[in-house]
Amino acid sequence: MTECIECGADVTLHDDLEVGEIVDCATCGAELEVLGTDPVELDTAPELEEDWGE
Amino acid sequence: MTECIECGADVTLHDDLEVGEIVDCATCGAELEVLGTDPVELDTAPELEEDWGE
Amino acid sequence: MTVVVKIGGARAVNPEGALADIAELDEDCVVVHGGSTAVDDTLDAMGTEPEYVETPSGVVGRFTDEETMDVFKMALPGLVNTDLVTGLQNAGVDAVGLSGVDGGLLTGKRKSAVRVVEDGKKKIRRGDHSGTIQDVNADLLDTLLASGYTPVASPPMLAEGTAVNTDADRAAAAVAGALGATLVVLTDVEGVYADPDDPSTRIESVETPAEYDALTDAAEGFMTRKVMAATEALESGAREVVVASANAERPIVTALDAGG
Amino acid sequence: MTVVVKIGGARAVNPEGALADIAELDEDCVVVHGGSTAVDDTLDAMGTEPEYVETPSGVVGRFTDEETMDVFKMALPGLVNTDLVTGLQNAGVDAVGLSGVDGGLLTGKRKSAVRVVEDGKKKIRRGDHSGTIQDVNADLLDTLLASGYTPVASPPMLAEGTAVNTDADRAAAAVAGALGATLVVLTDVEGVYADPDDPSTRIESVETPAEYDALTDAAEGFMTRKVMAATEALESGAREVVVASANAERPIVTALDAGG
Ligand SMILES: [Zn+2]
Ligand SMILES: [Zn+2]
Repeated sequence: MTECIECGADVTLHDDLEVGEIVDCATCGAELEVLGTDPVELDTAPELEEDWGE
Repeated sequence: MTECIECGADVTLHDDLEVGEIVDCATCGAELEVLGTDPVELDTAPELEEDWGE
Repeated sequence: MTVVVKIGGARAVNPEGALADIAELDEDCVVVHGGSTAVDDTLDAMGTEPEYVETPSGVVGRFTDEETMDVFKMALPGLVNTDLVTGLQNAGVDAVGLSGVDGGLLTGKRKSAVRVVEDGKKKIRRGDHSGTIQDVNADLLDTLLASGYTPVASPPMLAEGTAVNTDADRAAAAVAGALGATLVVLTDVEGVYADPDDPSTRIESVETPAEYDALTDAAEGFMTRKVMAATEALESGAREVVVASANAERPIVTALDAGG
Repeated sequence: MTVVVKIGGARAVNPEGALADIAELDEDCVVVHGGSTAVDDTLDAMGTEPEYVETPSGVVGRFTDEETMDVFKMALPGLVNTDLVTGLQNAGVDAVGLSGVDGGLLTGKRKSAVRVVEDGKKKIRRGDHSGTIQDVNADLLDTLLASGYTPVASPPMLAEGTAVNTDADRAAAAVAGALGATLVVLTDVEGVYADPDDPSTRIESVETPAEYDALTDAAEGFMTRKVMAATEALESGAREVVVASANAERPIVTALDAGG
């Protein structure tokens, strides 16, 4: 269990968490990016404009 | 033994002749390019300007 | 009038019809090319797998890490561009190759992080070398055209001081917009069909917003990108956009006749 | 006055001193680069051995078959040129990359067969992609210079309709000759010494036939090619040739001061 950095609520994490993965906070809905897994470190996931092609 | 295409004299060839090799006619001094080895085919080797670098 | 011709960059596609056509055009011409298959072939020759990622909305695109970016430079401004310029020179066109980095031809903002979906998981991938064109150096193209040269341009573009990948169709669109030119997009497919099962419903050109709304509705699969690029070209100032088959005998003249 | 700067193309060599110097030059500048090590590195990444052959008179040179020629296009106008142009753009120089194929910048005759010595045997090797520069399209360079751009040129050259390898030092010499420019050849070695064991005997510039006779006598090993290129440059119309170290803090300004 780790705290949501937006609302402070506990965030449930699955076992095979990967760096770069985005998890949603079930309480406030914030998108959190996994910066590290051992120990788990979360930060607000950046908004990234999606483009239709490169 | 093969004939020199320049002077008609016999040209002595060594065993491990290679395509592209240049052999000299011992009689007239002509440079002969080996175009094929089985059977042996000779032609006058082209003059190629040598350059000092590429 | 200036014509911007977008051609594929695949070596397998024989561009000779297009090259001969360019030689006979009366109009000033700028060629823009891609070369994604050449990038994949070169990666393959080096024993590396190309990496494609899918965005949350389902768009599949190349992930261009630093090593892939080097291969991209080798394949596009290196192999494909040099071969095209050589082919044009042999066809009598005084072509000059340019990448988007040359003279800041194609500049804009870099996107180094992308949201992707892998195995159903949302992820952020960092280290991508891609960008979105915001400015075109039309002066460089005008300078060359005025002296009788035919610019042959391709990605990469220059973003925040780095050469990065950008879509070649969009690059052609940006160039056509900046020059107020007619854009001819040559493709291996025959075009966009209002009814894909009925060849007589091919949409040959778009000149009005209503027409390209119809085109957008009709475009499917990978053609979507070409249509989006066409939209961008028109919105940024291109006179007209024609999407046409590269396989016609005189593909560009045919496209211009159809579009004009 | 125009300055032609020949720089190495090796990625390992940090060209930043030279790039910053170019940004501060008051003179028009054309950059010419090679990139032989980048060709070898790319061949190596593809699992291919570079092939060097020796001519009857003992000159060692690359044998450029068709596959190697493709890699050459990837490495020089692709990777090395794009990186140099990017570096110059970041240094504030509005650089535009060109290969010798662009606009027929470097044209001449092809040499596809070479006499070589292998295992003591004289042989003829066919299929080489190399050539000798006979003409330089100075108009293309003048057009770009007049519009404020800095051309960054490299082999290949265009010979009989084919892109082929040519020596970068000689390319720089031909460009300097065509422009009546001062040629600054930057090298990794410190220069040519009248007495190689005495650093004080460095020959810093050559301006007269007598001086380059002395230089020719002094040059050894691979420096011979640089001296031959310097000779060609002067004979074809270059104002002056300076061979200088790339490792100085301000290599070009230092070279011009020494030469001027
Ligand atoms: Zn929360
Ligand atoms: Zn004989």
